Amino acid sequence: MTVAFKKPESLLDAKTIYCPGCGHGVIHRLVGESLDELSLREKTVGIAPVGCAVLLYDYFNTDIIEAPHGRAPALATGIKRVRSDLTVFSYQGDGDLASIGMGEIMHAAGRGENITIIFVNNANYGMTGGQMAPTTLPGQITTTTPKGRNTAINGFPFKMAELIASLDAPVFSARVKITDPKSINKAKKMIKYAFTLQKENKGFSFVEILSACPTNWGKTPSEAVKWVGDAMERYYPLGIFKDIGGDK
Amino acid sequence: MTVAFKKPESLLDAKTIYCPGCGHGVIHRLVGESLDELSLREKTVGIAPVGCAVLLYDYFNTDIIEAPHGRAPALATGIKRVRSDLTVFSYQGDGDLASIGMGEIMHAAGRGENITIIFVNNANYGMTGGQMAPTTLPGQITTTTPKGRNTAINGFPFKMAELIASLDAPVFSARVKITDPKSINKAKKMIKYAFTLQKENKGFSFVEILSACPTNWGKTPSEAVKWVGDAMERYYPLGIFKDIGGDK
Amino acid sequence: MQKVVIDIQKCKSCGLCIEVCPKNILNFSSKYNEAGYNYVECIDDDSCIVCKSCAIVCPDLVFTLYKPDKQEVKNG
Amino acid sequence: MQKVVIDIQKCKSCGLCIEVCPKNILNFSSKYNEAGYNYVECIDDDSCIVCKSCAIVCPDLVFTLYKPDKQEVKNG
Amino acid sequence: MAEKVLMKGNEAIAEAAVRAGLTGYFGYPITPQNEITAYMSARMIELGRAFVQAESEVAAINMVYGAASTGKRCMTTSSSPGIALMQECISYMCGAEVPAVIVNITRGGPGLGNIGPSQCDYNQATRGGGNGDYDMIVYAPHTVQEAVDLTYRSFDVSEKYRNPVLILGDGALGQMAETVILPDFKEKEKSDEGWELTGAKGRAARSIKSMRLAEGKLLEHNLHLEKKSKLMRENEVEYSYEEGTYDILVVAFGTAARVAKTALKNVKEYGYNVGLFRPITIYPFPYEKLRQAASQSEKILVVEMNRGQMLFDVQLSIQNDKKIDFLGKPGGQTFAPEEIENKIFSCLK
Amino acid sequence: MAEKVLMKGNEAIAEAAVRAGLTGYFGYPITPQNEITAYMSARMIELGRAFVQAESEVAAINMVYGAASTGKRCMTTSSSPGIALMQECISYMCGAEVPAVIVNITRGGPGLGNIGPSQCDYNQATRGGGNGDYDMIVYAPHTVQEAVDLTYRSFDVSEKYRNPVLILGDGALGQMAETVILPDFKEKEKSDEGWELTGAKGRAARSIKSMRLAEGKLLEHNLHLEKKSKLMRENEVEYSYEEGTYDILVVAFGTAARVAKTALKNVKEYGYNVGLFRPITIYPFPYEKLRQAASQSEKILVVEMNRGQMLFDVQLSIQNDKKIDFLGKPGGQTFAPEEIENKIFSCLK
Amino acid sequence: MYFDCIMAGHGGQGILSAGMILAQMAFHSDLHVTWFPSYGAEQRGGTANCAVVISNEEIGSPIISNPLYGLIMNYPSLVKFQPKFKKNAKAVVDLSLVSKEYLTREDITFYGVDATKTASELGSAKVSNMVMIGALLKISGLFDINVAKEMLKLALSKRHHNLLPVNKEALQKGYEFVSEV
Amino acid sequence: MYFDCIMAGHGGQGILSAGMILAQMAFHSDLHVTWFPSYGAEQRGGTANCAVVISNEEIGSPIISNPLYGLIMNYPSLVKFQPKFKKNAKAVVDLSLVSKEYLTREDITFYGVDATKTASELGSAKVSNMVMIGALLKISGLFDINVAKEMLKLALSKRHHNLLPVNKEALQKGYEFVSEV
Ligand SMILES: Cc1ncc(C[n+]2csc(CCOP(=O)(O)OP(=O)(O)O)c2C)c(N)n1
Ligand SMILES: Cc1ncc(C[n+]2csc(CCOP(=O)(O)OP(=O)(O)O)c2C)c(N)n1
Ligand code: SF4
Ligand code: SF4
Ligand code: SF4
Ligand code: SF4
Ligand code: SF4
Ligand code: SF4
Ligand SMILES: [Mg+2]
Ligand SMILES: [Mg+2]
Repeated sequence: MTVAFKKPESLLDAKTIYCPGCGHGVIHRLVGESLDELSLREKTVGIAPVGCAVLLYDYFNTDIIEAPHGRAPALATGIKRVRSDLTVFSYQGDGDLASIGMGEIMHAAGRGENITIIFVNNANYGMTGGQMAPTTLPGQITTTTPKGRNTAINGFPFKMAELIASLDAPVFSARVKITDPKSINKAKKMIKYAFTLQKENKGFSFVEILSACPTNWGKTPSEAVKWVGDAMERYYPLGIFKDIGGDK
Repeated sequence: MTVAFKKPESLLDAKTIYCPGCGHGVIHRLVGESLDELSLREKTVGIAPVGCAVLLYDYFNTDIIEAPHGRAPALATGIKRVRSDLTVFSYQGDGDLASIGMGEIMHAAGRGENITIIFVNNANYGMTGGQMAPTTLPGQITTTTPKGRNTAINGFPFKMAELIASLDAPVFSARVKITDPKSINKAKKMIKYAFTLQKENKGFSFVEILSACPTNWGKTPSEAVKWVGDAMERYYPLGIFKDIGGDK
Repeated sequence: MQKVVIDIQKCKSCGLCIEVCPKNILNFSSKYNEAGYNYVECIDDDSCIVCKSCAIVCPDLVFTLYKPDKQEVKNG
Repeated sequence: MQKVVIDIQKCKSCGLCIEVCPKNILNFSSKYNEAGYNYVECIDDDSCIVCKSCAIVCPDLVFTLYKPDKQEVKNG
Repeated sequence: MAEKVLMKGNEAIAEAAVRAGLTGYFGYPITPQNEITAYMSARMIELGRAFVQAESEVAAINMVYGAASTGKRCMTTSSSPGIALMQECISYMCGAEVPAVIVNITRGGPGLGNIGPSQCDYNQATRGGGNGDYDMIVYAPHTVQEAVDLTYRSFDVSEKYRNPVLILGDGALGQMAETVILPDFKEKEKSDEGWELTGAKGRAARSIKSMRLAEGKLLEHNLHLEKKSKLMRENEVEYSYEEGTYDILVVAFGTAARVAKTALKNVKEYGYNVGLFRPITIYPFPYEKLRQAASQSEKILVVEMNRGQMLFDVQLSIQNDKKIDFLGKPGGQTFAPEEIENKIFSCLK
Repeated sequence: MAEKVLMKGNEAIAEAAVRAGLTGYFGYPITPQNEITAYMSARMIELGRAFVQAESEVAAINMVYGAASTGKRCMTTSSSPGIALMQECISYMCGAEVPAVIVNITRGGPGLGNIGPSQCDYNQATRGGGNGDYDMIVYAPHTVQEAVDLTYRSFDVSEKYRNPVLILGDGALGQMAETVILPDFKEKEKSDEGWELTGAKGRAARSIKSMRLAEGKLLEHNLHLEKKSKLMRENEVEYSYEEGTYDILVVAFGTAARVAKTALKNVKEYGYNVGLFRPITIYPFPYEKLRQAASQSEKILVVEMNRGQMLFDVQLSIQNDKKIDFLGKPGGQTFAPEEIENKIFSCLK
Repeated sequence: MYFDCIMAGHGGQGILSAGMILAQMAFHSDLHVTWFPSYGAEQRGGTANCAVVISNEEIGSPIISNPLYGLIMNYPSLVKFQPKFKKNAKAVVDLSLVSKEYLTREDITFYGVDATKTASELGSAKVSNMVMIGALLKISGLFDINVAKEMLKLALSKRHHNLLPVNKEALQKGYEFVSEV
Repeated sequence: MYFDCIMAGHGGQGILSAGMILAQMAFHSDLHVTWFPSYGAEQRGGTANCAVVISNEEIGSPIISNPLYGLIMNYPSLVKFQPKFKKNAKAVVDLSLVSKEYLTREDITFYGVDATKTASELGSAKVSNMVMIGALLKISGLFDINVAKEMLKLALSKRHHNLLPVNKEALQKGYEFVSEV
């Protein structure tokens, strides 16, 4: 018998605090596997967001620093600028990255920092109990949009992968989902590619991952995963929006 | 004899602190004339930035509030939400709007606030003595890019009019220049149109104005104006990037 | 030796693996783990084709999977 | 009555109006205003065609312009 | 119309503000005050008033600054790190003299800390982390009822001084449900006071600003602000204290004070003579009254859910450190009454 | 290699940091400290070190937090409102125990205020506007030379305590040029202390964080931080004071102290017996020493370019308000020596 | 009169509303009462709890480190709170979900009721919390069971009034079936 | 020994560097010196000024509210600083740019020199500031003119050393031509 599947070395053997069916767990694994496969674990610093993934350091077997809410790209910039030999990634939720952290992500992208952003879009603020996020879908009910997100009052969701792709400096921006083995494997490919670009000093890479938050969506894990591939994917098309990794 | 040209009522009869040949003066006038022509002066609240235009209240004959650096769109949101009958505009420089204020402008735009943004792009921080702005051109020398903006280190400029246009909510986004009577008249048309949209409750309107800062560019007023129409316009194409004012 | 090794203490009973298993060999146990979840068990290890689907969708790294070496398969 | 009225105290001597006047009738005075600028003056009001170019490019609202009524023009 | 209900502190604060005539609420989610934002998202919209979930705390307070500049009653609420982010704008609002109400439902710090009840933002609230000289009246309620009453009044007080007012609660106050009598709706629109930005119709244009560049103007402005602070210190001091001569006088505010009450009750049962001095305003701090009260007691015990912050004000007041003892718990958690009792007993020895 | 030069305060501070081994500078323009950022934009790049003009002060301090977490010497500089915006992250850095140096070249406040020299951020610096219990060593230099010396040392001190250190200057200090002797370059790389994030090679993964969710952990952490603060208070107090028995002892820091020196010299010429107590660290404040010094003087005069902030610390120290008088100037401007002289004379009466 | 109780279980069991119903009963009896829920990230991983304090005097802390009464509806909650109870405390446990062998502390009295099963039998799994409350009323004597049933009307929000009968029945069953373990 | 001076003019006149050159002279004479420029928005609208204090003792304030000496190179600067001079102060004015009629204070002594014109005649409009410094040295006796000329080498940055001769000449002319108004 040979091992066909096991925990990547870049993750710790830990129980997470995530809810049943939460997408964060899968994404952790994909990042961990990518670091393993690129032999980056021992020279990586990851940046935990403020959000459900705040305890990243309890789950990752790499050095981790906790950022104030939304500021992970600024920390990443700081680390990379003084230690360009380190692999630096931020792991951020949609509230963290697209709401309070809009300035920091846009500017890290605008500067073309040689870092990798793992952006977990679960269409709400998970950690604080399910408020509207900048990515909450029109009509979606959250604790702060009790009658559903009304675009006339709450505005429209941000499509971050496209926004980042529209800037000059980033080399890679893509959106993936993690609803089934096939899409998860594809997501893994994109994440690994993003880290590969960083390893090759190509510049700023950004992967947006559509992810389930069953608890706050009031859905079972299975319903939630379906909603990702259904309602969310309809609003947030999957794909690679920019890839100049080869040309640079 | 009839008056062919005079100070608009929406401006005060004041000497400004602006340097000789500075674009701010012209832009003030265009805003003032627009307010006059739309009979909005008496129901307007303008928002002064932190930047050379911070003394807006000394020059405008409308109610004015001074925002902390970069936050004018948040103030505008607050004002408009509790007094939707008022005409609300922010007047912001490129450091103010595109650097520290990136989060606020993106989110006010994303929400589609029914406000008007007058965005003065002079490719540097005027008030603080000519540092690099997010809009500083590649190669441009400033006090913080003594060898010229190096895109490998300092990243690429933001094209704000295009960025805003790429969002779902805004109704109007355009870029103009103010280098000669013709372009100034055109700029005026755009500014007036932006206010018209607000008056008709159409939503978020954004006008980016390429403007001279002779002092910090180390140019004479005439050279500076030429540089706007030359180097700046080459990087920042003029035009209307979004206009759904008719459809909404 | 088993192909499907389940770390029952990590399972949160989300059921995603059960849905995705092509051989329908995963099911909820009637027992609860320390965290209070009725965890998943493999009811027919032999039928497992080691397609890894369960492990790939599982958010909690519950699965470790082993593939029989060619030799073993032959000896099946 | 003059067509071109110049508020000399506001002029900052940037010269933009001078460059743009199609009739070349604007020029720097040899005198300085309170702020220390040698301000602009119109050296030939009669030739002014009230094209407004000067006023439009002037950043400092130095100009007020008057158009002769048709009557006046006729009476020239 | 006063209503007696069982209500969560956070929601009760929100409803009190609504009844005080709140026109604009701007907030950003953060535990342990999320219920306020959630409550407002339904309540304000239902009443046709403004609710905006801001993109950040910085944006939220700046929306308040803008909205309140029109003379409308506005509010934001947050918790510790969120309040830290508001410091620049709070300083602007004090400088520009714009009234508004800010609520801090404090959690454990520093940094991300935890989400438990804490009093570790006393310094932030009373000394300010914004730049420059400024003061804010800070109320520190210890029950849901008091939170409601103070929130309701704070709008008037903030307008009286044209200055923001801060309500300093904590996770326990915000999360617990308690019996509360809700006040009546204030209906009257307030009149124009001459500073509000409402459009320059039939009057000169107005401006609201914190900058004073011209020579001597900032000095003048700060002396004006100091005068207002003096008035606050003269008129707005509030505290709760039962006159007496005590072996030990406990000084505590907010949730620490309510736990201290239980502890004191228990200690009194042993026949000891102990009392409580509870500042209700922590700025202005009741220096005078506490000095007088302290002069009649043997020993002063300051009890705070932090490392000792109000302690400085108590020391400033009493000017005799030897008399003062301190019990702190800086863990983002409340005291158990026994902890306070034990400390009192050890002081009594 | 020590060099004597005539240099602007801002540039001298920058060069001192460079010579102390600064590896990363992150800053955002603001008057009156723009020369630091401008200087660094050339100097750091020339030396192959990191310079980033951040998009905001919030980003700048967070870049410092990130970069400094690798163990490299990092710094940001700003002025009052910019420092206000950094409060949340400063609280995080104190909680997460990351050393770095922050410079505040103070301007007039509150809000946008003006750009003149001021001392109105004393409270912000010493009491903090970040959330939670934390302390920072704060140096208040009064000459360009002292600014250079303290900046140079502050990196060592911040690493000793794994805590940010603040240099509190003002527009006068930053803008003026003065003679200064620049220190030598520190060349030695510091060794790994066991906390730096450098990649988990050959060791267990490390984490840097301010959150402590598990029960009791935040309490434990804060008691640990308190222990560090206690060490700071025991070991890092600095002041300048000439022992003596004075009719009037002036207490002043930074630029106010240097103007006071001139005033005192002039007053002494009239034969009066007057002295100066100048705290160099304002946190930890020299409570003990000042108490002792004050006990030998008739009257204490606190002189500050603000509305009276250090005043509280002086009161805490002396515990006898009657002895203390105050001269403040909260206008974003320095004193003229005569103003202080006049006040001294009126106190002498 | 002083009563405090910790109630704990997993998210879907209606722990917080059970506590709130008890608090409402006290409120309508004009007693002092505080209700304090677990909140924030604590709630993730599926557990929820709340503390209810009822007294005829002003209540100090709404948070109780060492409860007098307990209402335990799953195993992780037992693990968390068993060590915390005051000596001589009384705790009701849902025996459908927690097996007796784990009730190890000897200085407190455990009571059991098959709440989840009973509720299912009543046709509504959701009322297991009311079964537990019924049991708690019995062992604590806090309110008369009939008074409690009457107060349910006031404690339940109007839109749940159609569920009054089944809730009353659940209360009754818990009251009847509870017994010392 | 104590000397202080305010120097003011418009941006292009090299006011700040004139002040810095004076400060450098003091620095190289091992005197205490502070140089304090106008900064920030103050500078906009084209005016610039700096304060130079030189002393053989430690210097208190680098900012001088009531200067002893003045060096005034345009009309707005005169307007700004004329009221501020100490009684009996001495101020040099560039008579090319400021007409005598505006020198109204009678309790201070004004000195004039045609600095701008003189500089133009020397072939470099840029050295008008040095003409003014020359004049200031004369009326203040701060440094011997020949010593000052020698120190110019140390005060000017290397890349300007080709301009040493014309600067020295400017110093000399200012020194010679200045006279009481
Ligand atoms: C300055 C600040 N503001 C607000 C919060 C509260 N907060 C914690 S997590 C969070 C949002 C989390 O949402 P998201 O980033 O989408 O992550 P998720 O939990 O959904 O993965 C917020 C607002 C905070 N900790 N700090
Ligand atoms: C929080 C804060 N940071 C920095 C500053 C300093 N500052 C004043 S104006 C300005 C930038 C001005 O540039 P821009 O917005 O482009 O306006 P301009 O002067 O060019 O018109 C800065 C950084 C400040 N006042 N407040
Ligand atoms: S709240 Fe949502 S995002 Fe957070 S752990 Fe639970 S399911 Fe995941
Ligand atoms: S510095 Fe530039 S933007 Fe500012 S007033 Fe002068 S020319 Fe205009
Ligand atoms: S590996 Fe495939 S077949 Fe085997 S248990 Fe998992 S999903 Fe089923
Ligand atoms: S996917 Fe994982 S956590 Fe979910 S039920 Fe299966 S084994 Fe358990
Ligand atoms: S109106 Fe036209 S012609 Fe007349 S002065 Fe102005 S630019 Fe010249
Ligand atoms: S454009 Fe205006 S300011 Fe410039 S020179 Fe002409 S009149 Fe003067
Ligand atoms: Mg999210
Ligand atoms: Mg600009």
